[in-house]
Amino acid sequence: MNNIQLIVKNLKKTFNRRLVFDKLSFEVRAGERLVITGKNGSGKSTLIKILAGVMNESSGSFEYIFDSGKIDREDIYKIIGLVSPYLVLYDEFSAFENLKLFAKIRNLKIDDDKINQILEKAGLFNRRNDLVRTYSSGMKQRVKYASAILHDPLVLLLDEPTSNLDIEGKDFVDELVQNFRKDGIVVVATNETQDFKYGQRIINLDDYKNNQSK
Amino acid sequence: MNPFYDFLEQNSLYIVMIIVLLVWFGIFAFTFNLEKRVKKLEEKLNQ
Amino acid sequence: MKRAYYIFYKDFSSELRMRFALNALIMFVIVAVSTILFSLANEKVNQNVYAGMFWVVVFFSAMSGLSRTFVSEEERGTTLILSLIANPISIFIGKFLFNLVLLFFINTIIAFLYMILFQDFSIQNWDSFLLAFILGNIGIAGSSTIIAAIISKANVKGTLYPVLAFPVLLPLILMLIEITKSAMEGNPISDVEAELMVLISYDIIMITASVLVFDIIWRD
Amino acid sequence: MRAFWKYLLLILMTLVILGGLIPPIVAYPKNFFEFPLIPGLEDKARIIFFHVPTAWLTVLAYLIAMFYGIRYLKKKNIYDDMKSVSAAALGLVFCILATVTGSVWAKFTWGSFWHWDPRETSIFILLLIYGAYFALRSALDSEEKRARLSAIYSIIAFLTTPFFIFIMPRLMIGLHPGSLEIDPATGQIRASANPVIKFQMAANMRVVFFLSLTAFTILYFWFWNLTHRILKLEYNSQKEI
Repeated sequence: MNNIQLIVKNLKKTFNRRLVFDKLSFEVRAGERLVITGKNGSGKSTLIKILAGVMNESSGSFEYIFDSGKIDREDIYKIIGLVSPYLVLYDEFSAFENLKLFAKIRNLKIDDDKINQILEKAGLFNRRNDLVRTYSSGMKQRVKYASAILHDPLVLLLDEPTSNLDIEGKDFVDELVQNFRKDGIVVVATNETQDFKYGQRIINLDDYKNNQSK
Repeated sequence: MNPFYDFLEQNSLYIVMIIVLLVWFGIFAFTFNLEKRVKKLEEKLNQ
Repeated sequence: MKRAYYIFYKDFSSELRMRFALNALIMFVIVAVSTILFSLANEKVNQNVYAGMFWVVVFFSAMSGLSRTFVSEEERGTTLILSLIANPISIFIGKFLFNLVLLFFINTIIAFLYMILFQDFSIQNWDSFLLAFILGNIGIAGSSTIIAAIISKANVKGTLYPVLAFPVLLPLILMLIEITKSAMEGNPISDVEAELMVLISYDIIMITASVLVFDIIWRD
Repeated sequence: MRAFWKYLLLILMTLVILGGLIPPIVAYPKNFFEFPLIPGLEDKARIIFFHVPTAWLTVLAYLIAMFYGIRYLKKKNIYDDMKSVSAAALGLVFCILATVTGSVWAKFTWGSFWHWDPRETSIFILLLIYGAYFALRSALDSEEKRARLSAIYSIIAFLTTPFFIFIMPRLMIGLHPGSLEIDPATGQIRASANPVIKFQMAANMRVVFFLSLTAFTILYFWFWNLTHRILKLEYNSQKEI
């Protein structure tokens, strides 16, 4: 049984002199689903990027613990899958080529059938060989989901998960979150109240703005 | 004329020296004063 | 290492698909060489000038072509997906390999053009020239990859690139010019041993340092 | 305590100006206050007291800028970046001074303003590095990015300096003291016999020279201290947004 755990301690992020959030502490255990909310510009995406290990925190710490061993900063990318509107895929390749490249770069042992399966689940099978450039924004969003679950991650970070998606697409996301491995973690950053159903717990980033400790 | 004046007239290097000295004193006084003002500002801002 | 290879492979196939960048670079080389051809036409110049001119063209073609690897990722916004699928070291090595292959390709064209267009550009000692060519390309690719990573985060990318790269590449280029001169005069390779050692140590130092600091540049 | 340094600087620099310019230059010095004559240099030898310290400060400033740059990368304290950038700004000033003073002097001693002597090349490269450093800073709009990337650039650029300081002067022919020259008889490269290049300082000159280095170094630290304090003031006064 895998046992993944995310521990965030006193996390703080500032951009130049603007405080984004401060004294953010929480823990997420395997199987938990967490929703992060907050006003526009409250730092939801920033937090997601920090948790994905692609942006540096200003102070404090966060760590993923797997079977009581800490996962190196360098290796975080192996266990997370991220979907967000600002994620841009290589649009000179087709959806299939994108996924195949990602699998190769990640050094996964996945054959073409597995990729086709994932694409079919995402409802892209018919257009899998068209260039991503020709896709609509909703279809691009679906490719991002496909690439996020390609490597069977332990942690799923979703930023505005249902943006650009039609009803069918939203059902696909619902299903995906529901069927996501029970020993994994899902963190959803959203403003849509209908997305709150994904999590058992809600953290509002607007509560972490106080500067009074100065 | 004044023997000191004559001496300077023949050895132009010493005129250069006096000029350099004066420039140096000027720079020193200016920087000294600048530091005082910075210190004052620092105290004002740290209140 | 395998990951780095596939990042290289991704860049390579993407470049093949959007060939206009490569075409522009080849045209740049042709234009640069013909400018020199026109300005030196019918002039009897010292043979040594050609050694310098050769590396000048190499430098400027490198400056116009090698920043693309990082700048295009940054401009298209694909930096994020790249950092989600690979660790910084493999990204750097992948990009370095891509630049290295591109540089070898471009420089072979330049060398070829020089050989056929300038009678005076005749290499007598091929051993030392080829060694310098290989070591020089590795060094130029290494330094320009890390500097491309720096400028991809800046606002004015194009003009800044040669400005930042020149002081870093100059020791390398000076050594390369010395060796090329000696190779054109047909001196034995032992004459330029010291210079070749400098090239090797430059390559090692630059690539090690780049790998060490790349992580800091890469993560926002 | 701080005032002590300033008065020491005042006295030292005054002594350097007096000591550098007063002692007459004679062919066979007998008294302790006389400097030896160097053929071809005469009074021009006095440049050493004012030119060499500026070159030294150029290098020192670079090292300080890089040191605080690395410290910023470790501790992420924006004040370290201010120290780094003010050290570099002063370094640029002294770099220009060293280039210009050397070049003016070279015109009247070696015959033209610029010779591409290895040391001239080195100072020119340093000038370019400083220029590139500030160009890079001006192209980055976020404070953190600016601090981080300029620190990285200073490290990368520093790696090339050993080539200029240790390797080039040994491989190429130069005019500065300690350089190589071509033996006119055999055409071989050898350690130089030229009086300017073989220049060795007399003991009394050396005393003034080291006093001068000390005085200029104190002056540098004073300026540096002031500039980074002013930057800090500026920063803190804007903080109340």
